[in-house]
Amino acid sequence: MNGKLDRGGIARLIAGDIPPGSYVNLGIGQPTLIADHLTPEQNITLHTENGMLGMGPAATGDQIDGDLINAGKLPVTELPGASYFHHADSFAIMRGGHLDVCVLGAFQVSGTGDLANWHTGAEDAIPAVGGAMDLATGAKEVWVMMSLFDRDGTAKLVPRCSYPLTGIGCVTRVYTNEAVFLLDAGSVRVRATYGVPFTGLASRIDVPLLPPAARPRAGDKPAGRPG
Amino acid sequence: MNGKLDRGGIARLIAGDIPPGSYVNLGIGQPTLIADHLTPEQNITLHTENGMLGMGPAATGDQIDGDLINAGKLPVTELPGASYFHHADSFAIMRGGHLDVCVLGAFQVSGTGDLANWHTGAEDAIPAVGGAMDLATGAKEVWVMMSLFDRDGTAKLVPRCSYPLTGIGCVTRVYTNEAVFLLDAGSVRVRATYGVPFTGLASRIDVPLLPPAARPRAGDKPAGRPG
Amino acid sequence: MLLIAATADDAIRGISDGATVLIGGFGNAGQPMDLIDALLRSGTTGLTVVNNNAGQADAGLAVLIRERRVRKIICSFPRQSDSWHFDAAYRAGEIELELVPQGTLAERIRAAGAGIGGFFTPTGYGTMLAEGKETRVIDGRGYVFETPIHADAALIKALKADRSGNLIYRKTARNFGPVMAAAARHTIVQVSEVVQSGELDPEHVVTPGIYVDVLVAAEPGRAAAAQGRGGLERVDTP
Amino acid sequence: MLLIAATADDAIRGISDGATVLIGGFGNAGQPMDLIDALLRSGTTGLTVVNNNAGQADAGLAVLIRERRVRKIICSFPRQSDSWHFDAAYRAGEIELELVPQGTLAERIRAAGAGIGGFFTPTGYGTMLAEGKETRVIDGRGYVFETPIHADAALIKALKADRSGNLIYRKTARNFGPVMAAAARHTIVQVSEVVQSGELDPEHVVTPGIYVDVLVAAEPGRAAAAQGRGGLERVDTP
Repeated sequence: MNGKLDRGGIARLIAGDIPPGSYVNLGIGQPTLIADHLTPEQNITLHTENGMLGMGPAATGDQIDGDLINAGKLPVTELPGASYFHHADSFAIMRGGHLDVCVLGAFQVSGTGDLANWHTGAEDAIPAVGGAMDLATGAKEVWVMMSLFDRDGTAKLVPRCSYPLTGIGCVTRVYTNEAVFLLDAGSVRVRATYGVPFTGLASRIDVPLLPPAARPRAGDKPAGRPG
Repeated sequence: MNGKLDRGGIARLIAGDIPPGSYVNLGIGQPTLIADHLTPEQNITLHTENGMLGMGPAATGDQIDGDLINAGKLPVTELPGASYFHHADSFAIMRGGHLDVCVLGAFQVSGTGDLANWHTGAEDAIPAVGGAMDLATGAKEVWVMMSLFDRDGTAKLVPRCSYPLTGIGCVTRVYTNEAVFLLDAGSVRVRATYGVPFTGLASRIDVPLLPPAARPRAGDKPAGRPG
Repeated sequence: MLLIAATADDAIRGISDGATVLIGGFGNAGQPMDLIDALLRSGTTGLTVVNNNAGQADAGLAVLIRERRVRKIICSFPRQSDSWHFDAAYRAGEIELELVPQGTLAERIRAAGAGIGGFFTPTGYGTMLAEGKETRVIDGRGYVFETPIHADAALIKALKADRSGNLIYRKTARNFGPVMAAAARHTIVQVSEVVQSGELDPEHVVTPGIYVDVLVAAEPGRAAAAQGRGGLERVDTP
Repeated sequence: MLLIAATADDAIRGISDGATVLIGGFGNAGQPMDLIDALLRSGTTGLTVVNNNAGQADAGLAVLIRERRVRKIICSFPRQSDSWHFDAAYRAGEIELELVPQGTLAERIRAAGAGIGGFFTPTGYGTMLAEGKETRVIDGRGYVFETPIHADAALIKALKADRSGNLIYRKTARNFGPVMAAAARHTIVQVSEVVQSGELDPEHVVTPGIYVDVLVAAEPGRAAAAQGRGGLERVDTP
C-alpha cells in the first residue's frame, strides 16, 4: 500500500491513464495540472472550449499573448497541428460527443455518476456555470479529480448529490487522493486505494463499494458509458 | 404602352430594380439571366447556395474549374471580396433572413404570395426540391420571374396554387412578360403592363388586381414583408 | 450597405436605450473595448447585454455594468475573481442575470443567425438551469428546449476586414464573434485594419461581409479614409 | 487515432452492408470519386446514402446506384438531366427516396455532429415535405421539427490534410464536407496530399482533425509513406 496521493500524484495518475491519441479537455482548476504529466509519445490533443484544439503548455515571458488563452483565461501556447474555431463550433465538438475524455473538478459525485461541480446552492452565492454542463454532458468519458473528503471530513462521493447538479449519470471515474473509483451502471468499484485499506475506505463512504479486482492494472480499459 | 417583354427584357427590368449594395441569390434557370444586367455601380453581391458569396460571371475557357460552380452546377468565377463556406453556413445565410432579394422561377404564384415551383405533382414525376424551399422561406424579398401564361394560355398568377407549394405567402413581386405585380398582405397591385392594357390583363387573370398607382416609378420601394 | 466609421463613437450610433446588445469576447480576448467605451460615452442605458462573462476588473463591459447601463445580462460565467462591479450590482439587485450554459449560449446565438426557431440540447437536462423549460426524451436521452437569442446590435472585435466586410480573427479571440455577427440586426465590428477587397483569401474568410454593417479600424492610417468626409463612409465599391 | 491509408481500398474498409453513409459533394464538386469507386469494388451493399444529389452521368455515386448497392437515398435534388441511373432505379421501385430541402439536409447533418436532438426550421412549413411532421408556431411563424441524420461513415473530399487530420477545402467543393465529417462515427477523407502538422495555418483549418479517422492521398509521392508497411499507417506523432 502506497501513501495518499497529493494533487500532483493524482494528476500524474490520470495523465498515465489517458489512452494514446485521445482528444481531451481538462477543466479549469485542478485538472489543468494533468497537462504537465502528459508525454509527447501519448500524442494527446488538448481542447479548450474557447475555441482551440492543439493547445500547448502555459505561456511564459514573451510567449504571453492576450488573444491566446485557455478556458481559465490564462495565457497558453499553440502546438503544431492546432486549429481555431468559433464558440458554436467548439461546443459542437463537446455536445456532439467527439471528446474522448474530459476531467473535471467536483463538489460531489454520486454513486450513479451524477456530478455537482458548479454551484454550492448557498443563498448568497452568485452562480456561474461556464462550460461545465456541456463538458459533463458531451464527452465520451467524464473523469473527476477531487479530494475524497472535504475539510470537515464529509465524503464527496455520495449516494445522492445535495448540491445542484451539473449532469446526470455522466461520471465514469473518480480520481481522489485516497482511491480511484470506476463507475458503471450504478455500481462503484474501487480500482485502487492510496494510504488506506479498502475496508477502512468503505466504512467512511455511504456508497456501496466493490473491492479492487483480483489483479488491478494501472492502465485498465476505460469503463464503458451506458447508452 | 411598350410591347411585351422577352426574357432578356424581364431580366433587365429586375436587375435595375435591385437596390444598390444588396445581397442577392438568383435561382437556377431563367433568373440567372439577371446577372448579365447588373452593373458594377450597383455593388450587388451574389450568393450561391453551394457555399459562396461574391460569385462572378460564368466561367469560360481556361477559367473553367470543376471546384467552382453555381447552384445549377455550371462553372462560374470569383470576384474580389468573395468568401467560401460550408453548406450549413450557406443555408444559415438563407434561412436566417440575411439575403436581401432572391429571384426564382415559378409554375404558379397565388395572390397571397404562395409559391409553387418545385414539383408538378404529376404521378410519374421524380420530385427534386434542392434549395427552393429554403430560398422561398428565408430571403427578405422573394421575387418571381416567369411568363404570365403557360403554353395553353392558363394564367400562372392564381387565386390558389394547384401545384404542390414551395412556400407560403413568401412572394412579394412577380415579374412577367406582360406585367409586374406587387404583392402585399393579400392585395395584388399591377405596377406596370407591357403590351397589354390593364383592363385587358385583369380580365384574363382570376385574381383581383389593383391598377397601377397614379405615377408609377420604375424603382419604387420594395414592398415590406408581413411579419 | 457597409459603412466605415471614422471613430468608435460614429460606429456605435443608433443603439437605443433598452436595446439587446451582443458583445463579443471570452474574458478580455476578443472583447471590443473601443466600441464598449464608445457605448459608455454615448450614455445609452437600460441595455440587455449578452456576453460570456459579466466583465473583468475596471475596463470594457465591467465599466458599463459599474455605470448601471446594463439592466440585464445573459451570460454563462459572471462570477470571477475580478468581477467586482457585476458582483456589487447583482447583490444590490440592480442587474438581472439569466445564466445559460456556455455551449447553449453559443448555440442559441447561432440559432438566431441561422433562422432556427428552437432546438433540443442535452446540456443542462435534469439540472436547475432546465427548470421550467420544455424537455423531451429522444432516443432514450433527455433534452432541453432552447430558443434563439436575437439582438438589436452586436459589438465584436476581429483582426482585419476587407472593404466587402469580410472578417478574419486572431487565435482564441475569435470565440463568439462569428455567431454574434450573424445573430444581430446591426453588426458593428472593431478591427485593426481595413484592407481592399481581394486582399483576404476567400478560403480564409471566417465571417462573410453579409453579416457586417459597420466597421471601425483602430489603426488611424487606414481607418480614417473616411475622416475628411464626416463620420460614416458608405462603401459603394469594394 | 488517425490512420493514413495507402490506397482508397484500404481506406474504406470497415463499411458494412446496410450502413448509412454520408457522401460529400454537390454535383461532382467535392464528390470523393476514389472512395466511392473503392466502395463499389468492395461489394458493400444495402447502403443508405446521404448526398445532395443522386449521382451524375456514369461516375461515382451514379455507378453505386446503377449497381443497386444503394437501398435508400436521402437527398435534396435527385432529378437532373444526367441522373439516368437513379431515374431507372427509382422507376423500377429499386431505390427508396427521402427528399429533404437542401438547407434542412445540411442542418440535419450538422445537428448530428453537434449533438442537437432536433430543431425547428421554417423551411417547408405548409408544404407536402412537412406532411406527417411535427409543426409549431413560434412568434407567429410556422416551423417544422427536423431530426439529426447520424451515420456510420462519411466519405468526403478535401484539398489537403495535415498529419493531425486537419482539413482545408477548395472553393465550392467544400460544400457538405465539414458537416458530414462531424456527423459520422467514422470519417474517411480523400485529399490531394497529406502535409506535416504545422504546415496548415491553424487559423485556416476548416475541419479540425478530431473529426477525421482515415486519410488517403491521391498524390502517391506523399501518400504512400504508408505503403511499405501495409495498408494502414497509424499516426502516432503528428
